[in-house]
This record gives sequence, C-alpha cells and structure tokens, in this order.
Amino acid sequence: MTALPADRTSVDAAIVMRGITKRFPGVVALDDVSLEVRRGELHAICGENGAGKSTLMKILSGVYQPDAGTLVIHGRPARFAGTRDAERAGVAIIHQELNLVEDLSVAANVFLGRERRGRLGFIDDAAMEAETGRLLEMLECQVAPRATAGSLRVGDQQLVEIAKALSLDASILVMDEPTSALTEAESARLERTIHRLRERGTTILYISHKMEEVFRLADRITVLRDGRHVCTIDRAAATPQEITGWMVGREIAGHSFHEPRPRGATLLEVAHLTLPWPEHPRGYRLSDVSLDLHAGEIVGVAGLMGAGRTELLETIFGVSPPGWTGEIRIDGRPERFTHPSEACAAGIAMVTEDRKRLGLFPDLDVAGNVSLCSLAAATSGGLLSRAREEALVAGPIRDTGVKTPGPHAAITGLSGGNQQKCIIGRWLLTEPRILLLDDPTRGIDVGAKAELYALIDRLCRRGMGVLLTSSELPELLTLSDRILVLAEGRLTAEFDRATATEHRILEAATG
Amino acid sequence: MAAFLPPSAGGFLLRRSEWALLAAIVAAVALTAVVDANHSYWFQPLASLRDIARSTAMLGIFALGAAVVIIAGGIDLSAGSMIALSTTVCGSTMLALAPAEMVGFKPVGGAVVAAGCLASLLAGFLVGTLHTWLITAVRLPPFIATLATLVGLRSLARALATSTTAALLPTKNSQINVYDPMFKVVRDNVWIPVAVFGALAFITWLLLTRTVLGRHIHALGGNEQAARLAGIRTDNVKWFAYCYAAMTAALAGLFYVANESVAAPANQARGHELNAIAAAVVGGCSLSGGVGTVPGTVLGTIFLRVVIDAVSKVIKTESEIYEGLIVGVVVVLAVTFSQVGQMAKGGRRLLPGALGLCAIPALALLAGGVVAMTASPRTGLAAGIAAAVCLGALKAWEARQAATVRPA
Amino acid sequence: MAAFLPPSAGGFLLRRSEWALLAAIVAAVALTAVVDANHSYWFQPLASLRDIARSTAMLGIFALGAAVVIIAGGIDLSAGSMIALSTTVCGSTMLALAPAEMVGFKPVGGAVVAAGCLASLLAGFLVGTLHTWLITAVRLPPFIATLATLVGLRSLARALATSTTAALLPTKNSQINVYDPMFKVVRDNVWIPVAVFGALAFITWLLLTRTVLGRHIHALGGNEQAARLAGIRTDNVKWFAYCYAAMTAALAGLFYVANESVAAPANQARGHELNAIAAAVVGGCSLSGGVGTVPGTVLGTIFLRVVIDAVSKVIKTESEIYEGLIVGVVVVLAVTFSQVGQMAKGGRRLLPGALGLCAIPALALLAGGVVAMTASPRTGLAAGIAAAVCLGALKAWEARQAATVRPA
Amino acid sequence: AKPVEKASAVPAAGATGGAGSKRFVFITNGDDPFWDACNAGLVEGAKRSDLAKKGLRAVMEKGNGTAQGQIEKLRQLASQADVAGVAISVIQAENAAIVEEMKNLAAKGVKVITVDGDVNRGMFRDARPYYIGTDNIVGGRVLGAAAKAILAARGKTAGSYVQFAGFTDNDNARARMNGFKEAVGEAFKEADRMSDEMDLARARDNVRTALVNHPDLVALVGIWAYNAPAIAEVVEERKARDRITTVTFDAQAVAIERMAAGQIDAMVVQNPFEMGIQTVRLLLAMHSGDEAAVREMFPRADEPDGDIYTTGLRLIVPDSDPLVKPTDVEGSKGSTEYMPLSAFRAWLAKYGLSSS
Ligand SMILES: Nc1ncnc2c1ncn2[C@@H]1O[C@H](COP(=O)(O)OP(=O)(O)OP(=O)(O)O)[C@@H](O)[C@H]1O
Ligand SMILES: Nc1ncnc2c1ncn2[C@@H]1O[C@H](COP(=O)(O)OP(=O)(O)OP(=O)(O)O)[C@@H](O)[C@H]1O
Ligand SMILES: [Mg+2]
Ligand SMILES: [Mg+2]
Repeated sequence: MTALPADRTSVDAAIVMRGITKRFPGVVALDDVSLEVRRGELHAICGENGAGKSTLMKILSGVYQPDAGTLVIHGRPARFAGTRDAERAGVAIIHQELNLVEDLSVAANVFLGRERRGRLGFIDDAAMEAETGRLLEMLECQVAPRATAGSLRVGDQQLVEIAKALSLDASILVMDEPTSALTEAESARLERTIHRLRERGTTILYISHKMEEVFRLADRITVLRDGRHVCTIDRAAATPQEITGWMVGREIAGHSFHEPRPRGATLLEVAHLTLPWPEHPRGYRLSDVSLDLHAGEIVGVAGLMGAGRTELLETIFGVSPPGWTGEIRIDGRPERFTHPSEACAAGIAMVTEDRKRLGLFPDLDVAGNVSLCSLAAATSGGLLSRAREEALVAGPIRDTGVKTPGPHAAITGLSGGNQQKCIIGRWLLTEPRILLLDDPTRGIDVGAKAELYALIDRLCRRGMGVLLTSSELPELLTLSDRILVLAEGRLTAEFDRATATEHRILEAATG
Repeated sequence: MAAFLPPSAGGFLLRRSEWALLAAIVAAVALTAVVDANHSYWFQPLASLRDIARSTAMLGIFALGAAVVIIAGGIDLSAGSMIALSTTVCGSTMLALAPAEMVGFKPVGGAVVAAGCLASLLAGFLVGTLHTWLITAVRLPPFIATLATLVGLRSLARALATSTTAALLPTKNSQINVYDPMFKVVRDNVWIPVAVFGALAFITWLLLTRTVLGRHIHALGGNEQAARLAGIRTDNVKWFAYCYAAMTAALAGLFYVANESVAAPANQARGHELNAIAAAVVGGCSLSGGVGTVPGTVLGTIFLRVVIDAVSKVIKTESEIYEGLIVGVVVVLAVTFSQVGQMAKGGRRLLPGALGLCAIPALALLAGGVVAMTASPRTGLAAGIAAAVCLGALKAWEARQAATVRPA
Repeated sequence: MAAFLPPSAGGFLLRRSEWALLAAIVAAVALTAVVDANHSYWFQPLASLRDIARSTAMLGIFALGAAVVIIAGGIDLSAGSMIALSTTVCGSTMLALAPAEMVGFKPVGGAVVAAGCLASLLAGFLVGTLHTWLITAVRLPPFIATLATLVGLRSLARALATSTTAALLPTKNSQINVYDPMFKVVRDNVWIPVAVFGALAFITWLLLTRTVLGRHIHALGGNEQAARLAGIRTDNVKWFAYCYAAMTAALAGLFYVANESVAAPANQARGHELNAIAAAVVGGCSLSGGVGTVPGTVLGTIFLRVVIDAVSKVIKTESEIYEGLIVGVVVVLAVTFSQVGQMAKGGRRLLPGALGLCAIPALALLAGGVVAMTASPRTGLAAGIAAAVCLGALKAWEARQAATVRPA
Repeated sequence: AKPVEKASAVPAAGATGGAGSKRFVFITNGDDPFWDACNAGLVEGAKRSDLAKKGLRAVMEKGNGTAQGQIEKLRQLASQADVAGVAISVIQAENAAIVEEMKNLAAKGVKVITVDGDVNRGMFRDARPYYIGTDNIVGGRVLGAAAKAILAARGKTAGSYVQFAGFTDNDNARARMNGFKEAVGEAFKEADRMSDEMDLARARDNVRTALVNHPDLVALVGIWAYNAPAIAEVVEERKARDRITTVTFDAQAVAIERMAAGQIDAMVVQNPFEMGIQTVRLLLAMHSGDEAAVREMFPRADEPDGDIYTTGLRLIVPDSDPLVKPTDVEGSKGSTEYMPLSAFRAWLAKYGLSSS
C-alpha cells in the first residue's frame, strides 16, 4: 500500500486525508487510509462491494466521525461533527442510496434543512421552487418542483438527489454511484452537468462500478480493497484490467459466453400484453408487448428507466394488479397468476430489483434467506430441522459462490454482491425453468459481476430460460442471445447477438 | 400543505378526504336531527351546539398535540395520564399555596390560579422532555416509552394527590376539589375552551405549513434518515413534538379541572389518549408519519364528538352501552372512506378467497347481533341474513369478475 | 430461534438478553424476600408462588398471542376487549342453554360448559378474521383496526350481556354470574391454567422456530414486500397471526370467567392488552416486527407479574397507588437493559446537549418526588438533590469525553 | 385528629415500620372520597382503642373497581403473615370467587367482615360473621320518599326522572336505585339509568344528555358521590333549576357546597366515618377474642338478621325552609336521622372531615 509521504503534499490539494480509520461493530470499514485530492480534479474511487468507499465519503462529508486520522480541506484542518459542518466547509455529497422524503415536494426535498425563509420568518416555497426549477433545468430533467418526490420514478429521484447536492454549489462534490440507477441517456445528461461543474473548478470525487464511465471521466483513480488504500494512479497510466485486478486482488477470468447455447423448446410466450395505468396521461405501463423465451436462452430487455421493464417481469410473475389484458403462456398453457406463489409453482423465479427493499430479510440469517422459498424440503415430520436446512442451502451457497462465515451468519453482514448471490441461490433452490432477473447486478462490483455472469451462463446451459433486464447495455450485450427494447412501455425493436450494438439499442430505446 | 400534495389529493382549501369528512359531519347532524325522537338538534340547537363545542374543544386541544407527534412519525399513548397529572399538579400547587381558601371553598386569587396553571404546563414540558429523552437517548420505541408513562404518570398523579392532601388537609384525600370562581367562569363560558382550541389550531396550522420547524416535522416523519442526512437536528424536532403533545395535554387538563371542578387522578381522562389518536387518524394523519393536516385533525375531532353525541341523542336509554360499538364502526368507515377511491381503481377485491368467505359470517353476525340488540331479535335475524346475502352476492360477483378476466 | 440469531445475540438455550431477564427476575424475588417486612416469599413460598403462577399464566396465555402478532409485524390492541367478549359469550351461551341452572346456581353440566367455551373460541376466531379482513382487504393500519375493535368489542359484549339477561332473567343485568363447579375446579387448581400456559408456550415455540409457517411469520414481520415477492401468501399468514392472538385472548377469557366466577364486560380485563404488549416487548419482541422469541415473552410475563406482586408485598399500604409508577419504571429499565451493551460500544451519550440538560431536572424531580411520597419529604429532597448531582456529574463527564476526542 | 392522621398518612409507616405489628386491612371497591372519610374513621377508631399500643394498625387498600382487583387483593393478603383482620366492601354481592377468597382468609385465622357492601346474604350468609354498614335499599327508599315530598311541594304530580351511577349494575348502586324507584311511586317514570364508568367528564355529559333527551324530566338522582356535583353544576349551567329537583347520595365536599348554594334539595348520607370506627372496634374485638365486645355490637347475633350493624343514615336538607319534613320519611323505616345542613357541617367539622 502506498500512503503519500508528507513532503509530497502538493499545495493545491483540495482534500488531504491521513490515516483515516473507521470501525463498525464487527468490521473495520477503513484501515489507515490516506488520500489526497487535487483542486479541480475528478478523482474516481474504485473498490469491491464493502471496500469502504461509501464509508470514506461519509467521513469526508461529516456523516460519520473517524476513529482515527486527520482531514484537511483546502489547507484547513477540518473535523466535522455533522453534515452541516461539512456543507459549511464546502463539501456536498450525493449518497449511494436515495434519501428523499417521499411525502414532500421536490423543492422541499432539494432545500431540506436549508429552507429559504421569507417575510416574518415564514417558509418561502415560491423562491425554493423557482430555484429548484433552475437546477433541474440544468440537469435537463423535466420534473415539476411541486410534484411529490414519492410520485417520481427512480431515475428522476436520483436526479433530484443530484440537484440537492448542486444547490449547495459546493467546491467539493462527492458522487457515490450516482448512475447506478440511471440509464445511458440519463447518465449522459449527468456527464454533461459534470463537465459544466468542472469548468467552474469544482473538485469531484466519483464512485462507480462502471469501468468505462470511470475511464471516460476521471483524472486520477484511487483503489480501495478491504478498507485499505491500494494505490492512486493517473487514469492515463492505468488500464481497466489493472484497476479491477487491484480491486479484487486477483485476475478475473475474461469469461467468454460466445460458444452458442443449445436452444430448447419454448418455455414462455407473451402475446399482446397490455398493462393499463389509470392515473397517468400515457394510460398504460405496457402496451401490446409480445415475446417468447426458449429453454437455454437468455433474452435481454433493454430500455430507459421507466420503460416498463420491471412491470413486464412483474406481470409475468403475477405481482401486477389483475387488470392486464393479453395472454401469457407457460409451456403453451395460458396462465394468469394472481400471486407470486402461483408463478413459483409453475416453475418461474424472479430476482427483483432493489435488493434491500424487495429481496432481503434482515432478521433472518443467510440460511434462512436462502431456504425461504423451499422450506418444505427442509422439514422432517412437518418440523424444520436445522441439519436438513443446512444441507439444503449448502448447494446453492456453493454454486453461487457466496462468501460467508457460515450458513448462520447475519445476512446484513455480507457485502451487496454476496447478498445478491444469496437471493439468486434462494430461487435456484426452487429449481425454476424460467428465471426472471430484474437488473441483477445493480451496485455490484466487477468481481462479483463476472461471477454472476458465469453463473447465469451455467444455468442457461442446464436448460433454464432467462429473461434479463439491466441498466447497463454492455451487460446485456455480453449475456443475451436476443435483446428486446422497450420504450415508453411499447416494444420498439428486437436484435439478435449479431445485429445488436449499443448505438442501435439506444436509438430504439429513445423511440 | 398544498405544496406537498399530489394533485389528486388536492382541493380547494381542504383536501378531498377532508371535504368528505365535512360532508359526513353534516350528514350525521342532519340524520340525528331527523331520527332523534324529540329532534333536539332542531328544537334546542344552541344547547346541543354548546355541548358538542365544549367536548370537541376539550378533546381537540390535545388531539392537535397527538397529531403533531404522529406527523413527526411518533406516537404518544400517555395523553390521558398526562391530563390526570396536569389536573393534580394544578390542584396540589393551589392547595399548597392557599390551603385555607381551598378547604373553605373560597376564591384563591389570580396569582395562585396562575401558579397552578403554570405548574401544570411546566409538568407537561418535563414529561415531554422525559419522553424525548427515553426515545432519543435511551432509544426506546415511542410506543414503549409512552406506554410506560401511560401507567407511570397516573400512578404518580395519585401519589401526588394523596401525599399533598395528607400533608395539608385534616384528612388524606384521593382527589382535590377546585372551587375557585375563575374555574367556574371557564366552566360556564363554553366559548373560552372553544376560543383556546381555535387559536391553538391556527397556531398549529401555521407551525406545520408555514414554518421551517413544521417542514422539518414532516421530513422527520416522512424519512428520518434523510432528515438527519440533510443536517436537521432530528432529536430537537422530536423534543419539540413530544413537548407539544405533553403540553397540549397539560393545557387540556386545566380545562378538565375547570369542567369537573376537581382533580381526581384515579380515573380522570382515563383512555382519552385513544380518542385523540383516533381523531387524528380519522382526520387523515398516517401513523407511519409524514402525512397529516390540522384541518383534518379538527374535522376528525368534530366528527368523533358529533357521532358520540348523536348516539346518546338517538338511543334514548343506555346509549353508553352501544356508544363504543358505533364509534368503532364509524372510525373504521371514516378511515376506509378516504381510500375507497383507489380501492375501486386498483381493482382490489373486498372479499378475497377463503378470508373473504370467513369474513362474511363474521360481518353478518356483527350486523345482525347489533340490530337484534338495539331493535328486536326478529329484525336482528332478518338484518343478519340480509347482510350475509348481500355480502355473499358481492363475493360471488367479485369471483366472477376475477374469472371473466381469464381467457375463455 | 437460534437459527435466526446474529451470533452476538446468541447464547446457550436463551439469548443474552433473556438470561439477563432471568437474572432480573431472580434478583427481584430475592430482594422482595429480604425487604418485605414479613418475608412472605421466605415463610410462605407456596402461597406466593401460587399467586404469581396463576397471574402469570393468565397474562401469559394472551401475551403469547400478542407476541406472535408483533413478530408478524402487526399489533393487537383489542386483547382486553376480546377477553371481555369471550367471558360474555361464554356466560351468555351457558345462560341460553341452561337458564334455570344458571339462575339457581346449580351445575349446568359438561355439555353446556363445553358449548360455552367453544362459543368463546369461535368468537375469537371470528374477531381474528375481522381484524385480518380490516387490515388486508380494507387496508387499515393494524393499530387503527384493533383500536376500533378495542372500543367496539367491549361495547358489543356489554350489549350482549344486557340483552341476554333481559331476555332470560327476571331482571336485566349487565353481568352474568357463573357458578358451575367445573369453573370452581379450575379456580381452585392453579396448576390447570399454568399447565395450559406451559403447553401453549411450547406449541407457540415449536410453531415459531420449527415450522414453515413460523418462518413465514418471521419473514412477514421482517420485510412484508419481499415476503410477498418470495411467494409467501402474506394475507394468510396475517390471518393466522391475528386469529392466534384473538383466540388466545378468548382462551384467557375462559380463565377469567373461572377466576372471577362472573362475566362482567363493563370493566373486565380493561387495559390488560397493554400488559400483554409490555410483556412481549420486555421479552425482546421488536414492535417493528421480525424479532422475538417465546422464551423471552414467557420471561417477560413472569418478570412483570413478579414485579407487581413484589410491589404489593413490599409497600404495605396503598401499594396500588405506586404500582403503576414502579411498573412503568421497570418496563423502561428492562427494555433499556437489553441495549446497554451496544450503548456502551456505540459510544452513545446518555445526556446529550440541551435535551440532556433539561432531562436532568425531569429525572431528578421524578426520583425525588417518588422518594418523598413513599418515604418522607426530607429524604425525598435529599434523593432529588443526589440524583441531580449524579446526573450533572455524568453530563459533565460526557461533555469532557466529547471534548477530549477533538484534537488539541 | 391531625397528629394521628399524619402518622398514617405516610405509607412509609407501612413500608418499613411495619415489622412486628399486625394489620387490619380495609379493602374498598374503588377509589372515591367516600373512602377517604372511611379512612379517617379507621384512624379515629385506631386512636380510640389505641391499636398502636396493641401492636396493630388499620390500613386501607383501595380496589380498582373490578372483581379481579378484590380477588387478587384478598389472595395477596392471604399470603402475608401480618394480616390480623380484613374488612371488605364487596363489589359484586353474588361473586362466588370473592366469597371463596374471603373464606380462605378466614380459614387461615384471619378475621373477615364486610363493610358497606355486603355479600348476598341469601346465598353466602356464611362468608362472613358480621356486616357493618347501611342497607342501601333503605337509603334508596329514604331518598325516594324525600324526592316525592319535594316534588309534591313543588306541585309536580307526574313526570320522569333519571338515575346516575358509575356502574348501574354495581350492587349497592342497584339497591339504591331500586329503593328510590319503589319509594318515589308509580306517578313518576324512571326514564333511564345512566352509567359513566367513573369517568367524571362522562358523568356530566350524561346529565346534559338526560336533560335534552327527556322533556318531561322533573328529577335527577345522583347515586354515586361524584354524581351530585355533576348534576348540580349541569342543572345550573342549563338554568334548569326551576324545573328539576336534585336529590343525591353521599355528601362530597363539593356537594355540600352545592346544597348550601341551594342547588341540591336533599342528600341521603351514609356514615363512612362511623363505619371506619366500628370496623376497627369489631375487628379488634374479634382479633382479641373479646366475646363481650362483639355481643355489645351484635346483641341478637343468633337471630337470622342479627349479623348486621347499621351505622345509620342521615337525610341532609337545606337549612332554609326545606321542602321535605321529617314526617315525610317516617314511612320508609330505618334508623334514618333527619339533619339540617348546618348541623351536618358542624358534625363534619368536629372530626375534621371534608366529606361523608
Ligand atoms: N452503518 C454501518 N454499520 C455497520 N457496518 C457498516 C456500516 N456501514 C458500512 N459498514 C460496513 O463497512 C464496510 C464498508 O462499507 P461501504 O458501504 O463503505 O462499502 P462500499 O465500498 O461503499 O461498498 P458498495 O460498493 O457496495 O457501496 C462493509 O463491510 C459494510 O458492511
Ligand atoms: N412506485 C411507482 N409510482 C408511480 N409510478 C411508477 C412507480 N414505479 C414505476 N412507475 C412508473 O411505471 C413505469 C415503469 O417504471 P419502472 O421503473 O418499473 O420501469 P423500468 O423500465 O422497470 O425501470 P427500471 O427497471 O430501470 O427501474 C415508469 O413510467 C414509472 O414512472
Ligand atoms: Mg457504497
Ligand atoms: Mg425496474
């Protein structure tokens, strides 16, 4: 590890962190991390899940206080008791996870904690809404400042978070995976904003799991591993392979999925599926969508945020309200699932987006989380047996390569990638024939991603049909045999592996 | 509030659901005026109005406090006990300052009365502080913290009453009579509590909709994590909310003393905290926090009191037996009503599957039983059967709906 | 349970916090045995044991139901009223089937008794169904749904009692006396309720830790949306949980009848739902759902009853006045105690900032006041000052701690 | 009374000083000023027959208004060695469980008597040897007769009345109500019996409702102590004094003021103070096996109803031209004492009482 020797501290350093250490009950999140960020540069921070990136940024922005170490902002030693102090010192942060008050308006959210007062000290909504309007314009985001944050979709919510940070016009801006919930188009807009900020001389710390992004934007790159500073290097001097190598501390097999998979019988047919959406001008979430899925095939569904990919999968899985029309056939049998349990019984499994909210059971341990959907197999004489359960989950834990101290470790102690593997393992136990994956690698590091890709490929070769959505086109291009494109809830194009390119897909997706 | 509303919920001055509530109130009054055998609402409007106004004001004062806590994402179960403590503190203080007058039922003088009232409000502040401390520093869930004080404060009040009277009166007493003319004035002039309620409602409305603190209360209730990350001192906001609740309860306690001319901690205002919470919820406050308005809470309070009064007017004898039942049903209906809209849209079924099947006898039995007991067994039986049939039909219809959606 | 525990919480047979609770119980008993002027625990262990065992069993039976609902992420405020309804249904049924015997205080026979008990349990099932229907189909928050039944069911029970007695007895009566010898047997043999409680606890433990349904209950409480997406029929799981709660309450109601030889809906078991919830929470159930154990709940119940009994043994005169206060304090301490560990680790401050400053007088006043009233004013003053000083010192120390962390 | 009162006013005397001394425990049915007067009686009784010297104390335990409360209280006492005697005001006269617990106590050698609220003598005559108190039905009759007289004096020959109590099915409440109904006569119709679950706000609302609901209302009857001020105040508030006759039980301090202010026409007052005194006297006699003393109180102990010691009733009337004359209540028997308000107050003052 290469901590910076004191003498080389350049005068134009915006941030100097020395020997930062942070412990949480059970884990050392950061261990003696030193880091220097130059004024006006865009400094990318890379690392696996749980490497300590967010923790370091939270310390920089006053959310956490370090157990040891010092922090110097613009040459002045700083110690933040709270986010307020950080803001005063000119540090603003866009957090990894959304932090919006859904019942409040967009404007109220943007100025939360820094409300504008009018005459008599009463709150001045008009001013804040006007200001918010300007900020959103700058982000090229069409959202009414008066709209309630909860009514927005994920992408717009993320943009509101960004507007929140911009409204501080801070000299140092931390972005913790700002694009993890954004699609290419939205990411592009964000990048334009970033360039504008840099022209103003804003220093930006940028965290992302998307390598191409990092290499497009960053001046310098710092790599963290297991809470330790591995190295800081100029982008020009590094290659993505090196960086990922440093991140995971090993070489990642450049797995190739291109030897063709045997294509089996038709498992799933969707014909003229239309899902109404009453209280919305568009009137539908999905309109006249038709597709089919064969055994041993991976079909990718591309689309901008809000295109209706989740709705498509949810409708197939029986989650959506019963109002939809059209036809869904499983093995040629028309089905109308009113509850996920029916879909499970028919051999369908769905790995949902938003792991934390829709996938994890924080109070159950790893075994409990994995075995949940196939507990019947863990019972003897009607009662659950610990031994049987352990035996049951051992398989999927091995197959998916979950790194866990043991089957009875707390799931919350695992890194995001491993949690996701547990959830996939949960569904593999049900031995599904159709696997619906809704953005399975969101916020998961490259190492874990590669392993997941390999896993998905293996499953497919076993004759499983996979319907996959992703907010990352490269991912779709790597994995899918065919790629369908949704735009505004309508099916606008279908490509096979040969004809698909990022450019053509984006064209179709933007309608 | 308007600023926070999704357009759908919006409306002129009040939200949709609040207009509905208003309509319900009017309907209830009209219905009572007609059904009531001696049409008291029609012939003695003033008397009835005075009664409803008084009881509404006395409940509303601490219902506002309850609403603030609920909007801030908490809950306060201790209001009833806080009221008992407030009455006792007020009584004890006055007893301590002017024992002779208190025993002799003579006026104790403005200063002493003021002292008593201030002592009560101070007690309210301290209790609110205690709650906040338990919740933020000790990290108890609000439900538990205020559950503990629900039991604790009443007992404290009783102990206080006994020991002060034992020390200052010839005989130990479990309650303290308050006979000062000032309290009598308050008792005789209904407009006083009503005015206080109105003023408090206005202040609370300003606070919640037009001040930064109010915005922070909504934020805290809506998403505590986000509020903290936005640099809001959530602990202080909570502190305010719980003190506001406790002090409004203390204030209400003073009106209890005036209205009942006694501080009787043993069972004064016992269980009234639930009325307050019910009023807030009927008024549209969400127990998950972040949502709620003052107009709603006020309307909710009026609605509750009107219904209770209507019951006692319509059912002439032993109305108190049926009151709870009717209040319960009405609360459910009121809260349901505010969602009927999206229920219809969402294509939700009211009697789904086996649960629906078992719910039918439960509901029919309930309906039939109530009618049987209020009217005659035969009508009750009829009503029960009728209910069962209707529900059965609904169930069948819903089932067919679900089926017809399937392809032939 | 062990299967669900983060290792830290684990322990042999019981969790850490449960061992602590056990220790607290032993301590309380030992202390009482010593402090109690006539050392009843020492000289008449059996009598005391019998009382505590009986009251523990009667509370525990429906505390288990409360625990199941809480673990499933809900809450049931209606237990007390459900008990009243259960006693009344049982009484009314027996009265209807054997009016002559009931009036003449003669044995009514096993069949009639059985009918009465079954009717009560059926009522429990229907109420549980009603709750689930309100929560899942009508989409009311559990707090509101069960708050409504808390008010409604008691009123229903009273109406039922009055109307049945009016129909079957010479005089209308709002309570039904039950003299059947079978109930007397239950009343005289404490081991019966205790055995039932034990069996029920075992069944509940098995259910929660060793069955699929139990696992689903935990999942539901931990993350409802995810549970549904994992193909769990969440509505049915809720249905079970609420029926379990209501039916355990109904079962407890039968023991109330036996124990009090009367069905008196007006105020039987009023407010006991809070004891049950308190027991579950003291026993480690989290009101946010997903967390909780049967051993914990059982220990929590024992702890509560032991404390209450101890109070009445130690304070010889007017113990009932101080009971609530002490119970409140003890509940707070018990729940706090289970977190002291991480409090120390987390480097949390007990008296942070201005809130801490204001909390000091509140706590000191509380301590001083209680001592003053139980002992003498002078000692009270002393205690109050002492408390204030200690807290002040703690505050100062914490402040210095916070300061020293900053670099010189 | 003061010094002694002080001594017992400090529960600590019970908490710590209790070692060695034995207790007479008085279990009430609920918490009401009525019992404060009774407690004063206990203190007075203890002073008269200086219990302290005999290593005895008389203490009061207030019930919580439920049968279960009394049952648990009795059980707790059963497991405490220092309980010499128990006096209980039974909350449900026909409650078998309470009776059994009383018998259990007796079996342990504890002297058990009933005061104010007796068990159903027909069924449970053997539950206790003696009863101290007043026959509530007689009280009801006296008040009924008084009301009848007053109404007549006001020229009212017909109309309806409403009776108010905490729980209308509580035994002494029912006895009083039935007694009143019986004595006031058929001419007047009982419109309703309203219960308020001891909620004071509720008590007032009930009176307001009654005034609105029953246009032909001529009289309001307060059965429990706190109903008196509630009725008086609401009647005053409604300016209905001219058409409403107010008669009540149990003179709370406030009620006395109300009568002085001319808002209550007649009160039937039990004598809780006397009950307290006699309770101590009887329990002491039984405890020390002093047959003579017991005989003194119950000369006809072997006769069917020789087990009742009546502490007497008082009919309190305003000083200035009361509408009810002593002769009016002669008919309804019982050792009822006719007493003008001033005399009653003098009596209260004598023992430093504020209510009775
Ligand atoms: N509040 C917390 N309490 C306990 N442990 C925590 C907390 N926050 C983070 N950790 C732990 O600290 C380590 C670093 O977490 P952090 O979120 O910084 O990783 P990361 O690099 O941001 O990962 P990702 O790429 O998934 O965001 C992880 O092991 C995590 O489990
Ligand atoms: N909770 C919600 N409330 C209102 N509208 C919603 C909600 N969730 C989704 N939508 C709308 O439904 C449509 C589909 O949204 P959704 O986010 O599922 O699309 P998507 O293609 O799945 O996006 P992604 O999968 O990348 O999140 C969008 O128009 C979105 O605005
Ligand atoms: Mg992170
Ligand atoms: Mg989606």
